[in-house]
Amino acid sequence: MNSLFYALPFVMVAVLIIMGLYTVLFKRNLIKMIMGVAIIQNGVNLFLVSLAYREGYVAPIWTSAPDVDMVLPTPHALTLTSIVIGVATTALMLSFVIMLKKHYGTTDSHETRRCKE
Amino acid sequence: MSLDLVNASPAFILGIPLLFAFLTPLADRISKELRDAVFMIGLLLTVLFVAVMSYEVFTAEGWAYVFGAEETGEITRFSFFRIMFVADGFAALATITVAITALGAGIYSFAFMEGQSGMEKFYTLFLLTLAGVNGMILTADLFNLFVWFEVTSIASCGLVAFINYKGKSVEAALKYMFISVIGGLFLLLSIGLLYGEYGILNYFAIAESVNGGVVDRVALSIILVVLAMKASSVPMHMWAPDVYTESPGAVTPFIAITSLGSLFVLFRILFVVFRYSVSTAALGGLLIILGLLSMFVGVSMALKQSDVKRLIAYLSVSQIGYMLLAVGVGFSTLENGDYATFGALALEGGFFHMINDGVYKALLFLSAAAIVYSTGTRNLNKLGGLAHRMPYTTMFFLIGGLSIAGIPPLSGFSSKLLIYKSIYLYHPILAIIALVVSIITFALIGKVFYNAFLGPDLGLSKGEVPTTMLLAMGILTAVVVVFSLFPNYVVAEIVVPAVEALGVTA
Amino acid sequence: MIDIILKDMWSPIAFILVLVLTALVAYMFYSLGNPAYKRTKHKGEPFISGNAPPKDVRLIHVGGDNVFWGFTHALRKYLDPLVKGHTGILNDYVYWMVITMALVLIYVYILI
Amino acid sequence: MNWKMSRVVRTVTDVMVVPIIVFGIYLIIHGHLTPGGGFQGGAVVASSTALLIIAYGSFRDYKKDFSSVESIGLTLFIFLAILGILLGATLFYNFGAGTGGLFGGRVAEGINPGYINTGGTVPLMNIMVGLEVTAALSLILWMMAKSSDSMEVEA
Repeated sequence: MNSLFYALPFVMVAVLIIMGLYTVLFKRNLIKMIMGVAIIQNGVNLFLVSLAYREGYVAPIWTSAPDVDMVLPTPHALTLTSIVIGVATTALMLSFVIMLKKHYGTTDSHETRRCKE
Repeated sequence: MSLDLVNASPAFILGIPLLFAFLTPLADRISKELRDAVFMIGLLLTVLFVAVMSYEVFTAEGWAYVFGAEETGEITRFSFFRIMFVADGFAALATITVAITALGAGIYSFAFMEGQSGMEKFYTLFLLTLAGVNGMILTADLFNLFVWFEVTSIASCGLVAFINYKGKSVEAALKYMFISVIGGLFLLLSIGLLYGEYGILNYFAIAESVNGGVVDRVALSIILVVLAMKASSVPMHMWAPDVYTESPGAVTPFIAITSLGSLFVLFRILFVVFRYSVSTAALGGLLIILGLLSMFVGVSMALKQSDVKRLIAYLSVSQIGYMLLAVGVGFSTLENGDYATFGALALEGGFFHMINDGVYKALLFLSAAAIVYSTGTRNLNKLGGLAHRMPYTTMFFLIGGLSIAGIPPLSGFSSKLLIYKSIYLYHPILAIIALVVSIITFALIGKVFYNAFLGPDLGLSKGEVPTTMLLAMGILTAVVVVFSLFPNYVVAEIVVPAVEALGVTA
Repeated sequence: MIDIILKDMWSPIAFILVLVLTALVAYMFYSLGNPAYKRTKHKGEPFISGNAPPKDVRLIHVGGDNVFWGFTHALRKYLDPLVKGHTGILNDYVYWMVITMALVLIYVYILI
Repeated sequence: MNWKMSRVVRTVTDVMVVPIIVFGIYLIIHGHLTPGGGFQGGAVVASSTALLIIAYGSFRDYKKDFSSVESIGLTLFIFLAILGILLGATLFYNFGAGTGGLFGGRVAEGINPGYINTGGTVPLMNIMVGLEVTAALSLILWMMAKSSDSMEVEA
């Protein structure tokens, strides 16, 4: 029971990544595909945060901390950086879609394919 | 505590482009000339520090540079938890390739991009891409690899979509961005897997404890596929022709060099981290399969193209195949006695081909961009007779083209000869396939040359391109000629240290 | 003496020397020819079954897709599905990456 | 940008913008002591820009100022990093820690209530990143609002 409880976040990670991949592979609207990328990203971030969890440990903040062991903050740093990069990439992709909508008049991935073959 | 510029050169190779990237918008507020000057100083300083680092590596020995440490050059157990850069023969080879191409593309872009608005952002993105590729190559830390991977993706997508009043550029940039971001997320996932198992991110520290279990295999597969995707290996190559065709002509070689940079990173990770825990013969076989696919599909698709930049883009996909093939052969012989007979030769051929390919591909893309600049069309059905008006561009294209086709005495032949000989000893059929692909490449280069440059003057061209563009192409041509005339020096001085740096001295 | 031979196989300097020597020999033969030979009127013009060449220069230049037409036409059964596979749809780009990842995963799991 | 929200939204925006900015600055300044830092604080400050754009619709063209602030923040950040080399150590060396200058206080050992005058170059870099992120995110929001607005006019 206990081990199942700790496996739950990882199950959620798999669910999120598969949901995101499904969206990216089978949805034709570019905005929805970007939402799929965001879902994958949240899955990966959840994975990193779940890796760092240790039972009974506290966050590594020294300010008025209780006198118990602290977790190593590397995965948290990874997650924060990943979130920051995610903001930049999502903003850039959305800008591209706005410009594409202006040029082509559509956000359907099957219509926006003038570069091919 | 003393200032040691030579020791700090890896940090400068990263820091100088970053600093000047953010200085150019400020300089633009003062004057346009100052902006151009700041960009050029940043580029030249980066090239200078690449030269300093490479000279030190080739004459003395490589070193690890630890960020934030109080004393330079001291490696303790604690250093593996800090950000670490490695300056060794392999890093020197890769950064030299990047630096030569960046110099060519940078000088070229002055005249090519003249009249575009928002040029300060162009220079910022250019220098950021340079910093990103250098960071990817130099770092010895998986997480830094992810960060620089994303920096490179974002900045180079900005460059692709820079001429954003063309819908196709935006489309290509969106596709490139999309696939890079998904690749980056999978990369992060595999980094998380490795961190969860070993609790550390440094290549060398992981390599000490990696055991080849299930988690390692999953992480290895994901890293391999993502970096091969970024290197435009078939069947994940489809973004490459779109991006190479639709990006502004001046930066196309630079975007091609980011994929070459990913290939360098892939080889470093395979050789440094996973070498001791996997069956190298099987993993080398995988690289060989990817390489053969890339070579063949790339050159086949190039047969059907009538767009000059798209044709060269598919040829560049097929050249990536040669490197994967050669390094795959070298990698697969690491565990048995064949390494001494032909494995090392295959690695030398592969690495030599990488530096050659970076330079002559840049030359080809820049001469294709010169055609576009002068005539306004990329369509081979309309082009013809450009040699009458553009003699220098014709010569530069011919040298680059003969080199990519592997015609003696040009540099492409020297590296392909090493590859042919080594893969023939591995399996003769591979050498035959490589030769056939090379012959078709030559035929295609002949097609482009005949279509665009030969024939009667159709009056399409406005005349020869400006002097700075000729200068950029001239620099790259000079490098190709030097590599062609003295391949033995290049192999002995630049390539062999790279092969030895990956820890495979036999 | 500096070693200019790459891996006992190949020396571009020697190759260029031989090339220059061959060119000299060829020039020697060329200069043995009859100096009284005059250029005829039609020399250098395209020969189209004896018809007069077209006035428009565009019609003289064979270019674009017409070069290697026979070769690509003969290979059409191989090339056409390949070209059709490059759909340009963004979903397919991701699809190929995921498929390759799955195949590589299987390969690595079984063989390594 | 030519929309305008109702009076209620505009009044609440006027009231809320100041606390949001103050909280963002708090996050930036305390980045080396508590969770937060340059990016998070900057994002909070930039959310006030988002609020203003949504509520008022019109916004003066601050594009050049935003991008200048962004460049200045990043340039100083990298300069602080490179200063580590020029002072004889390595890139990103924390030369300000424990020197007694600005943010140069000595960090107390073990659990402590947190002293703001510590951290060396870390708080300085946080401030630079905060400047950059505020300007950059505001710029992105402004550009997106502007372009989506012009698209509606075209359609």
